[in-house]
Amino acid sequence: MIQPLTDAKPYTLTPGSNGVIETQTLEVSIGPQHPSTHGVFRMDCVLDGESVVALKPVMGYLHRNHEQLAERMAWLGSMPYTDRLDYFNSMTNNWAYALAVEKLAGIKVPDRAEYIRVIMAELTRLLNHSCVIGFMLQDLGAWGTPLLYAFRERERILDLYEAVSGSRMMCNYMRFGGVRVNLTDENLATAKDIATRFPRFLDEFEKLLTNNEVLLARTQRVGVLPKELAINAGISGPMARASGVDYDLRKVDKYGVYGRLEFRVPLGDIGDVYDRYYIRVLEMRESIKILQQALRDIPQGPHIAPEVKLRNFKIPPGDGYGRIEGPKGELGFYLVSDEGGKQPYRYHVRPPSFINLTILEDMCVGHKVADVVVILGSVDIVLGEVDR
Amino acid sequence: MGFIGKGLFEGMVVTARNFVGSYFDKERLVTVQYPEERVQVPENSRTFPFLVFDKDSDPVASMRCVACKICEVECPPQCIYIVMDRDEKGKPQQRPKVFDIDISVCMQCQICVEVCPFDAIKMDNNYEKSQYGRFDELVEHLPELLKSNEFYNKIKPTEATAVDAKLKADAEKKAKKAAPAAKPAATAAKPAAPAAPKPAPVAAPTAKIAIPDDAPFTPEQRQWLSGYLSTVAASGVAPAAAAPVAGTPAAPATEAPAGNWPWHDPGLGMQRRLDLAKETPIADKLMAAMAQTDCHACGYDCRGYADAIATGAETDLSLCLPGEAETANMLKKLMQEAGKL
Amino acid sequence: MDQVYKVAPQLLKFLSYLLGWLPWIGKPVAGFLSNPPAWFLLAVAIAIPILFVVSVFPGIFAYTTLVERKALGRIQNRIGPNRVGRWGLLQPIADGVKLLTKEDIVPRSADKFVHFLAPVIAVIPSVLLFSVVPVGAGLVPVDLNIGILFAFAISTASVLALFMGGWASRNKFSLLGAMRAVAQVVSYEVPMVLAAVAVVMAAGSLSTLAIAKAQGGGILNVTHWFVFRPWGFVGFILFTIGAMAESARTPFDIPEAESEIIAGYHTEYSGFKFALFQLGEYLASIAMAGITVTMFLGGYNGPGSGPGILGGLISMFWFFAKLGGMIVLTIWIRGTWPRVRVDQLMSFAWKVLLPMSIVNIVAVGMWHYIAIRPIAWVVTTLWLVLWFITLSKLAASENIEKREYRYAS
Amino acid sequence: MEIAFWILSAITVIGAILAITMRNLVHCVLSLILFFLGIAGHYLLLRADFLFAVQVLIYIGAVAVLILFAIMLTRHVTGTEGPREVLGGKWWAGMGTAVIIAGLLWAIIRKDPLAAMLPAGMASTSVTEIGRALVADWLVPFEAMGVLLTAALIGAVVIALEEVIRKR
Repeated sequence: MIQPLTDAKPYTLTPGSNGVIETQTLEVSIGPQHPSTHGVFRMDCVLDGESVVALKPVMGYLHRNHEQLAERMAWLGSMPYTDRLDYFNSMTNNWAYALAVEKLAGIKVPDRAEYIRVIMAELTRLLNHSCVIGFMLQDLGAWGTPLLYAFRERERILDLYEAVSGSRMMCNYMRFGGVRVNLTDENLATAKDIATRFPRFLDEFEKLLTNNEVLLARTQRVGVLPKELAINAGISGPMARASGVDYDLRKVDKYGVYGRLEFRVPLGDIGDVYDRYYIRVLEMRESIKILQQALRDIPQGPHIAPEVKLRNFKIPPGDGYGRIEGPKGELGFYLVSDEGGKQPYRYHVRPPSFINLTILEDMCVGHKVADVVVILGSVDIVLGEVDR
Repeated sequence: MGFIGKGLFEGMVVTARNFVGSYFDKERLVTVQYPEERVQVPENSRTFPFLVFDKDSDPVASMRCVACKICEVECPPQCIYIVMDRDEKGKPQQRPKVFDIDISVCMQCQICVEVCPFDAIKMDNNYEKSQYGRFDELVEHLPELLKSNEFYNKIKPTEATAVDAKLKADAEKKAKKAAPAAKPAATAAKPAAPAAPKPAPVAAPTAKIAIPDDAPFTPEQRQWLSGYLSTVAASGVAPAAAAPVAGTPAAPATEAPAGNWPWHDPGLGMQRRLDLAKETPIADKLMAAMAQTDCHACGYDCRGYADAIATGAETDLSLCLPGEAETANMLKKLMQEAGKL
Repeated sequence: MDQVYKVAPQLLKFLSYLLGWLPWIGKPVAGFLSNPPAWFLLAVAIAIPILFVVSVFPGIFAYTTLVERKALGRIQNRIGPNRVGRWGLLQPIADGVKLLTKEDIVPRSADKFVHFLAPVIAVIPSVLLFSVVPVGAGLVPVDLNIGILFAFAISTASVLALFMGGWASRNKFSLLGAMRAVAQVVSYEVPMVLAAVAVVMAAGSLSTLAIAKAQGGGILNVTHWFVFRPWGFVGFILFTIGAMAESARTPFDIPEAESEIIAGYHTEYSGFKFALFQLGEYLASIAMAGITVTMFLGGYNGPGSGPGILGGLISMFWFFAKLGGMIVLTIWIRGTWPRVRVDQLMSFAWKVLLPMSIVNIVAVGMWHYIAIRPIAWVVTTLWLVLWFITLSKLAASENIEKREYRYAS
Repeated sequence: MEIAFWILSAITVIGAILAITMRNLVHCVLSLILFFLGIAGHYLLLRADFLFAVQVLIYIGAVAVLILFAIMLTRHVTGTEGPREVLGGKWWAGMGTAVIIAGLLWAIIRKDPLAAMLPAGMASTSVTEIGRALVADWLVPFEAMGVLLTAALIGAVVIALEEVIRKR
C-alpha cells in the first residue's frame, strides 16, 4: 500500500486569507504506464499548476528477485541473468560480474580476453550513450528522429554482438577467466569499421542537436545536480562527471587493460541536463579512441583461462567486490562465498541506475512537469537494473 | 553562436539529407521488410535449444542425449525437464523418454549447450516460434526437439564440423581401446547379443535381437551396430578377466578405458552391475552403482566419482544425476555396508 | 460566391444534358435543371462551395496523414506505411475503418455530454475556416469583407473543443493538456493577429480575396508576393510560428505532448471521437497553412495564374502547390525539432513574437510612407534586422549559454 | 431569415437560462458560450460581419476562455459541486433588475437619438465605416476608453507584482 504523497509530505500553498488566490495542488502519477518513464517506473508528482513541488519515485514494478535467484544458483548460472539487469548493456554487466568472481576466485584473465572485453565494453558505451541521447530527445518531443538515428548505429554494434556472442542484447558473453567465444578476424574488421564510421554519425548527430536552440533552452540550467550533492549521494558515471566529479573507474581502478590505453575523462561544470547530454557525446568520442587503440593492440592468444571449470566451479570462502565503469556508472557486484562455494552466499548488485535515481526529487522540484521527464531521461535509467 | 535559429536550421539540413538519402543510400534506409525479406542470421546466432541425432532413419535411437540431466540441473531458469527412458523391466535406457523445454521460460542463454559433455544439445537459430496459446503450446517435446546432425551442420557449419571431428576422434580412441578386448570375445558376441540391449526405436522398444536382417537399418548402420554391440557384449562377458585389472583404484580415473570394468555399461541394470562388481573393492562397487554414462554431471567421470567417494574426497552422494535416487540410495547403502558412513 | 453563381447555370445545363439519357425521371429532371428557378440556383450556388470544402479538404487531411507518416519515416530512415495499397495509398482508408470500428470508451466519471460534444466542436471551426480561403483566382467559398478577422475569430473558438475534451475526461493529464491548450492558443493569437495586421495594412482590406489579389502582378506574378518584402518575410515567419502554435504542431504541440502528459486533452478519447479530434486538428493546421499562403505567399498567384478557366485552373494549381509546400514544411519541422516547454512557449510569444510583430507593423508603415523603393528596402530591412538581433540576444541571454568542457588531467 | 432569427433567439435564450441555472460552473460557462454564439448569429443575420467576428473573437475567444481559466485556477475543477442555489432567496432582486433593464432597453430603442441619425434602411457596418466612426466621430470616447483600459492593465500588473514581491 503506497501512501498518497500529499499525506506523506504535506504541502500547502499560501492560503487564501493573505490576498493570494487560493489554489490546489494536483497530484499526478507519472507512470507506471507512461511513455517517458523508460519502463514501469512511477513518479508521484505534486504539481502546482505546471511546477513540481514534490516528487516521489516509486520503484519495484519490475522486481524479479535477481539477487535471491543468484544465491540459489551456481556461479555461472547468474551470468545470463546479469544480461537482464541493464538490458541495454549486457556486455558490461557480464564483465562486472565476471570481474567480481575472478577477484574472489583469483583467476588470471588472458591478455586477449581483456582486450576483447575492453572492445565490447566500449562498443556498449557507444550504443548506450547514443541511445540515451536519443531517448532523452524523445522525451523532449523530437518525435523519434534522433532516437532512430541512434538505433540505426546501434544496429551495427548489435549485429557484431550477434555475430560474436549469438544474441543481440542478451549476450551472455563473458565467462570467468575470459570470454566465451574468441573474436575472429572478421569480427575485428567489423569492429574497426564501426569505430571508423561512428565519428561521422556523431558529427551528424551533433549537428542535429548540439546547437539546436530549442534543445539548449530546454536543457540548460534544468535539473542541476551540484557537485557536493552528487558526491554525497554516491552518484557515478557520466552523471557525476557532468557535475564535475572527476571519478572514472577506468582511471581509478585501471581494471582490465585500461591502464595501457590512452583516453581522457571529460568533465562538466554545472551538472544540468545539457551537461549530461554533452558529456555523453564527449565520452563517446573518447570511447572511439579507446576502441581504436584496443583494436590495434589486441594480441593473439587464448580467449579464456584454460584452468577455469565450467561446471562444479567452486570458490573458496571469502568475499569480494568487483566493479567496473559501466555506461551508466559504477556497476559493482559484491559476492560472498561460504563453505562449499558452489553458489554465492550473498550476491549484491550495486546498480548505477538505481543509485543515480535517488536524487531525482532534488533535481526536479521547482521545474516544470515537462522537465521531469527530461531530467529522468538524462539520469539514464533502465528499470531492469533499478528494480532487479 | 551566430543568430537564434541557426541550430534549428542546421538540424533541418540534417533531416533533409536523411530524407533524400533514404532514397539513394542503402545506409540510410536500414529497414528490412520482415516477412518478405529476412536478415541472414550469423552462424553464432542462438535462439532455442534442440537435440542432435545422427541418423535420419532412426532419430530416437541415434540421438546423442543420454538423459544425464546435466542440462536440467544447470539450466538457470530451469526450463528443461527430463525423464530417463526405461524398458519394461525398469532398466534405464541411455536416452530420455521425456525431454521437454518450456520455451516460454527458456532464456536462450546457451548454458545447456556449454555444459553438455555429449554435444547432444545445440542452439537453433529459428526465431519464429510464435504459438496461439501460452501454455502447452510453448512447451517443446522430444519429437519437435530432435533435429538431425545434417541440420546442425547446415545452420552452424563451422561449429558442427569441429564437433563432428571431435566426436570422430573420441569414437576412434574408444574403438582403439575397445578393440583388444573385443577381439577375443568376437565369437561370443553373437550369443551375448540378446543380453546387450541396443538403443531401440520407439516403435519397437522391446526388440531384443541385435540386428535382424529385416531391421530398418542400412548396411553400414548394421555393420556399425554389430561392431558396437560386440564391444558391449565383449565387456559384458569378460567380467573375470577384467575385474582384477580394474581392481586397483589407484588407476588414473580420468583416462579410464572403457571395458576394463565389466559393469561399466549403462545398458545393464543396477542389480546386474552390482553382481558383476561383487568381488571387487569398495570403489568398484560404488562405481558399479552409478549410471555408467560418464556424463560428468558430478564433476568427475564414473570412475573418478567412485574413487573420490571411496577416498573421502567427495562426501556428497547425490551427485549422480542419471542414476537418480536409485544410485544415491545404493551409494549410501554401500557406504554404510563398508562402515564409512 | 458570385463566380459560382455565374457558373452554376452552366453546370446545371451540363448535368441536365447528362441526366437526359436516364429513363423515366431523366426527361423531367433535365427539363427542371436546364431552366432552374432562382431559389434552386441559389441553393446550388451555396451547395457547390460547401461540397467543395467538405470533400476536398478532408481528402487533403487524409493524405496529409499519409504524407506525414511517409515523410517522417524517410526522415528517420524508415519506409513508412507501405502495406495497404501501393505505396500505402489506401492507408488513410484503412486508418479510418480501424478508427470507426474501434470501441468508443468513455471514462466512467467523465462528463458524458461534454465529452461527446468536444470532438464535434473540434471539427466545426476547422471546417468553417476554409470558407474564407481563396483556392484560386476569385474562387473563395465565401468572400467575406472581414475574411481575416473571421478566420481568427473562428480559430479561437477551436480552443473550446480542446478545453471541453480535456475537462470532461476527468483525467489529470487531460486537464493539464486543456489548460496548456487554452493558455497557448490565447497567447499566440495576439502576435498572429498583429502579424496579419501588417498584411492588412499593406493590402488595405480584410478580405482574403483582396489580399490575394493585391499580390498579383509583377514578374511572373511572383515578385509582388508579400513574402518578398522585408516586412512580409518577417511577418511570414511570425505568422507561420503563430499558426503552428495555434494548431498545436511540433514544436508547439505541448497540449498533447505525448512524452509529458501522454496525449493531453485526447488521452481519454478512442475510436471515432479521436479521429474527429485529429481531423479537426489537421484541418485547422491545413486551413492555417492556406491562410498563410494567401496572406504572404501570394495566395493563388503564380506564373500563368489569372482570370478565365485556364488561368483559374493554373491559379488553383499554384494555391494547392503552395499549400502542399507549407504542409511539408510543418512535417519537416516536426521531424527535426524538439518541443519547447510551456513557460518558454509563453515567454517566446510575449517577449519575442509580440514585440517583433509590433516592430513589423511599424516597418509596414515605413514601407508605405517612403516612396522611393530602394530606400524603403534598406530602411525597413535595417529596422527589422536590428530589432531581430536585439530581441534574439535578449531571448538567448535568458535561456542559452555557450559551454566549454574540460578534461580531467 | 425569419426562421433563422427564431432559432438563434431560442439558442440565445436557452443559453442564457442555462448559464444561470446549471449546477456545474463549467457547464454554466459553456452555456454562456452558447449564448454568446447566439448573439453572434444575430449580428450575422443583421449583416454586421465585423461585429460577428469581434463577438466571437472577444467574447468566446477571450472572455469565456478567461472565465474558464479563472474557474480552473480557483475551483475544484475535477469535481462536480457548484452553487447549490441560484440567487438564494433574493429572486425578487433578480427579477427587479431584469425588469428595469428591459424597460431601459425598450425606452432606448424607442427613442434612440442614434436611430434618427442613421440613414434609412439597413445600417452599414463595414469595417471602413466602423473605423472611421471610431477615429473620427467618436475619437474622444474611444481614446478615453483606451486610457481606461490601459490604466486597468497597469493596475493588474501592479497587483500581480505586489504578490510576486510578497512571495519572495
